[in-house]
Amino acid sequence: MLLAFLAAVMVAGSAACVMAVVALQRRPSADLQHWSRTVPVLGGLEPETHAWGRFHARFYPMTLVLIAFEMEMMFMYPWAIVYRALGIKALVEMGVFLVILSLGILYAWREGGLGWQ
Amino acid sequence: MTGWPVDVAFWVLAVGAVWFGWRVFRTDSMVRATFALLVSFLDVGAIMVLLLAEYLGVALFFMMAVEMTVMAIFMVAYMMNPAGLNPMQMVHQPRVAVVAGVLAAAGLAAVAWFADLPSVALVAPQDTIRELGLEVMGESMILMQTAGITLLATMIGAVALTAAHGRFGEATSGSRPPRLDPDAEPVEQEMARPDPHAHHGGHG
Amino acid sequence: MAVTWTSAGPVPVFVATGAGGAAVRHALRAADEVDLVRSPRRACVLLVAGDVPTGDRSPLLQVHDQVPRPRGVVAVGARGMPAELAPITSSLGGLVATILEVGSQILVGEHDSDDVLPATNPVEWRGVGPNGQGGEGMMGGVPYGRAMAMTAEGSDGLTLDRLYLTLGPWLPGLPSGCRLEVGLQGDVLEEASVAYPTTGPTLAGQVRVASVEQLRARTLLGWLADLTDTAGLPALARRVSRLALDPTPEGVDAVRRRLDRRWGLPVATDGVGHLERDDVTGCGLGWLARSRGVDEDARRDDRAYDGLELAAPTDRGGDVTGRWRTWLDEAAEALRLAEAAEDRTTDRPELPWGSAAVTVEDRAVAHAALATRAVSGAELGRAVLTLASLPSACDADVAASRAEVPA
Amino acid sequence: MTPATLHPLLAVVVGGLVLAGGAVVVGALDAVVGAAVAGDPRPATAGVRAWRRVVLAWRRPGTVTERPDLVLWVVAPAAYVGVAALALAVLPLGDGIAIADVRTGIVVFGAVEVLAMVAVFLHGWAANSALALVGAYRFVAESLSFLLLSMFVLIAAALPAESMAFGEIVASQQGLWNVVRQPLGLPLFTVVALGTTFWGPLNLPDGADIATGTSLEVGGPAYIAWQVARRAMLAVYAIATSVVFLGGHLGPVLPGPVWLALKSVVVASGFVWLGHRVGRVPMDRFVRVAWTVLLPLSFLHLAVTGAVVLL
Amino acid sequence: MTLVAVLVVAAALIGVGVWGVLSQQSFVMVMMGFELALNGVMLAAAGAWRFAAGGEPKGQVLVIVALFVMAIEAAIGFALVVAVYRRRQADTTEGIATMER
Repeated sequence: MLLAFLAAVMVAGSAACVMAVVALQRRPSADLQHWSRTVPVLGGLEPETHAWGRFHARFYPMTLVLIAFEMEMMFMYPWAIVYRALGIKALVEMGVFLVILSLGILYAWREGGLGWQ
Repeated sequence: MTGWPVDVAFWVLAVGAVWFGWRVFRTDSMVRATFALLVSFLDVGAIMVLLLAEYLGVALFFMMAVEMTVMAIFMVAYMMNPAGLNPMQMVHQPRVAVVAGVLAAAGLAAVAWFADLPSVALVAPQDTIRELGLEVMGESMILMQTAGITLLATMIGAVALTAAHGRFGEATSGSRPPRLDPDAEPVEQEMARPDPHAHHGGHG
Repeated sequence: MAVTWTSAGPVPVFVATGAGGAAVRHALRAADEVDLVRSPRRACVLLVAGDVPTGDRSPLLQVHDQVPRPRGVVAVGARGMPAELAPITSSLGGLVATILEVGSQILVGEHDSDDVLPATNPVEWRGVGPNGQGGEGMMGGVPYGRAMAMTAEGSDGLTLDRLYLTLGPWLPGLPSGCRLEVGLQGDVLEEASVAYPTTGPTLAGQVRVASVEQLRARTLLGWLADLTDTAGLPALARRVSRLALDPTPEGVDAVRRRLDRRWGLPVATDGVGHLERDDVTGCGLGWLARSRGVDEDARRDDRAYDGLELAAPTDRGGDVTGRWRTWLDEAAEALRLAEAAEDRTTDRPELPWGSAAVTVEDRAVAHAALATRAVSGAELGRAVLTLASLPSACDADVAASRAEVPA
Repeated sequence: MTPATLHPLLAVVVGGLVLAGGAVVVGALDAVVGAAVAGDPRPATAGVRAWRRVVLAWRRPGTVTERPDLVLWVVAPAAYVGVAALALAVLPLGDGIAIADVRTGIVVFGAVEVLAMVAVFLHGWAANSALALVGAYRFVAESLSFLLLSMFVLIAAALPAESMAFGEIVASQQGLWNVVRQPLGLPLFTVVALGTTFWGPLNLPDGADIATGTSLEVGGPAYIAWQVARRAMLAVYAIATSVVFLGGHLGPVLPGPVWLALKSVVVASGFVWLGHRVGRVPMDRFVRVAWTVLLPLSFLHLAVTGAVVLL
Repeated sequence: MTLVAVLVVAAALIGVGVWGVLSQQSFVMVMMGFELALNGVMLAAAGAWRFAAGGEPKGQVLVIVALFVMAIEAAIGFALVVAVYRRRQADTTEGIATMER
């Protein structure tokens, strides 16, 4: 098993390294570059401020619902393996679990937490 | 694969985990800080794979990547100067904190070093995930359903707390932003939307 | 050796379309040897097509400098080019050949266009402040030459940073010369103000009905091509652009079949940029009023159209989908009218973008007010798509019609 | 324990070849299908032009903005293609041929999706440019919305196999392919595939409406890196779709890898065709539909699959 | 790789986390410190499961519980950050301390 993971990591690592080298090709340093070439693109006019700031992500309630909801995955993956062996019992138990969690999504949806405010 | 390659991998990952964990608090950019923490988690996940807790290690990748991305969103949204364009130190009691950190680490490490820890080797490494499945469907069933209820409460709480317009009116009604000087009286805030009930729900 | 390899393209070109340059954009979109890129960062050649309004000259210089060096500038029918640029001028016919030649010269380093704007930020920041990064404290100063955004209360009650930006006048996706000034909080336009060019093409004197109707078909299909591109369908946009250059009734039907299906363009445009009937009436934008079923059409009273059986307008709903459906309807009808009109002429034509009785300035003001209302408070993507569905006469293909008008 | 695993060094060669080949094939397919949809006079030559485009862009200079986060800007495409390679590693490429057909295959695949989200976010963040930043946040919203679909679809596929390894998932389709047994799975997984690769209707982070968003400030070799990484990821998703729904390497007469390649090319053609025919979904609508329509559908999918497995 | 080695690394992670929790002013940064400490706890649990508990499934469940704690802490923590920010435009721990005013 560890050998398999080693192989996977080596494949991923070498692919990433190749891409990093490609992405670095002839990449000028911002300090040495002619300034007017480095102004962020907006279609001809300069921005007044840096773009980096307190970004107002309108979908943040959805992210909170998600981090709570996705925890159920921790149980679902092992459940999937023993599902066939345990049969109806596993179906019912996971069904109850998912119904409980779905109530949370229903609530979020009713409160308008799944969209742009 | 056993023996020294595992040891080398372990120590590389261990140093990575601690180093990136330390970088979290030493970098100005909130995005870099968050994803440094993610790298620390990924290192620990990889160590778990080395410990033959294959499922837990890989699941840690999964869970933490989501959580850290959400963390990044909140960090960027609610921290002044989130990209660290101006260097900053938002710390208090730095010396106490360092001492406490070192003491905690040293104490726990000493316990680990000197305690007489039991040693029971892994029995059936090929069945770990299946065993976990049987456990959560069997003896830990109650735990799982309790977790479900807790997560439901978490979701409801999170949505209710973040909602701008609850069923009981504006979330901000009656609130006043503080002065920059922590001892000053809060300023009177102009309400963006006129709220006829604003004077009832005041906290000020 | 290198020249033969590079001389076949495709050359990445960033097109800056001024007034009346739309046909060039469509011709290049349809050409195999040229790639229209949406960012100057990926361009090799900056192509200026059509007239450059006075106020848009210095933004053009900025775009020029954003094209990586070595780079080239080619101009087609461009009046009012900034004096700082020395473009290679070309005719529409020889344009692709010129671009290929310039492109291959650029790739072997034999052609370049110097930077125009300053080499260093005019804002002094180096060495200023405690760490020399130009800032002070947490949010103060000008770190790295630019201030940091300040907070403003958003529509959902959260007080977070608001970016004040002007998109355009040379941003692909927006109508030519259109500027979108925004107070952007996250991806929502908490504040918005749209401006359209106050200059634009007109058709004066006696014109042939057939050429006005041809112009209508070409213009509306050209608008549709740009909208399709912005809606994420570049291949279909290529098809529509080709049709806009040489419209045929069969071509319009073919395009309608491909775009107007449940899983086609409506996915992007349904429910986007809704406009009420009151908003669109009396703005001097005839097609827009007709898209809501309001019969605002100078052709009704035009004797030149007697007996040509002008169809009554249908209300297509106020969203972007409704607008491009109206374009397709009107383009198809225009081709029929052009066929039937024979040698008729008129002196007060209903132009593709609106009545000739309304001045360009008045129309620009009304157009901008309406567009501002439509995009205020919208998500950025929806806003851009809405503007793409409200193009102006600057994106009309007028040059060809002028030639056909009898003296 | 697990099926035959390639030696790590051989794995690097095989994985690299499949990724690079996949990216080339997807690039050519996209160009040719696009040319056919556009009605270009010479659609067959479009694939060649796509290749020339890469070579010409390679010769162009790289770009920077005033004050970017250069480290993260380079990490982004590297991480994106790295996780694509990780996903490829857990997929069986033939009978008993896999780089790493680990027991936790579908969990690794899930991790790949979220790490890809991180990579795209960083790509947009690093430029310090407004429209790129909007693109970055768009992808987070998009990705978090389709994440659960992917999990449910893959878990449904694991139920009959009683294993999270993709090799076992293929083996469980010996009698009947999952595309028949689990009909809702393929369309739901297509949403995930187009989403993760931000392709066609789901190209929200790099959408034309925000002037190509996270890629706005990127030119030259770095842009090639980004686009190649995306195409490699789409190729991996085409392979994964074949593995999960079309029986992977199963098939008569021809060797397994050939079957897998054929199926993957068909799937990839479908993906790029959708990309050229379906307009880009508005951001807020996608999030709403993903949570209120697609997520309940994936619940239904899981329930039906679960019931069928027990019958 | 022994149990002691794993526990020492876990202790180091917990130490860094404690330092972060105590020294940071920003609420979200405090949460990061907390998560880092939990990261160490999970590592210790996994190490104990592997070397000291003979692969007892409950050991894995313990790690999952730690993950749960982290998720719930994150969700409620972020929600609190939003709620506090809505009222006070502050994100520091001192800002929360002034809530009662």
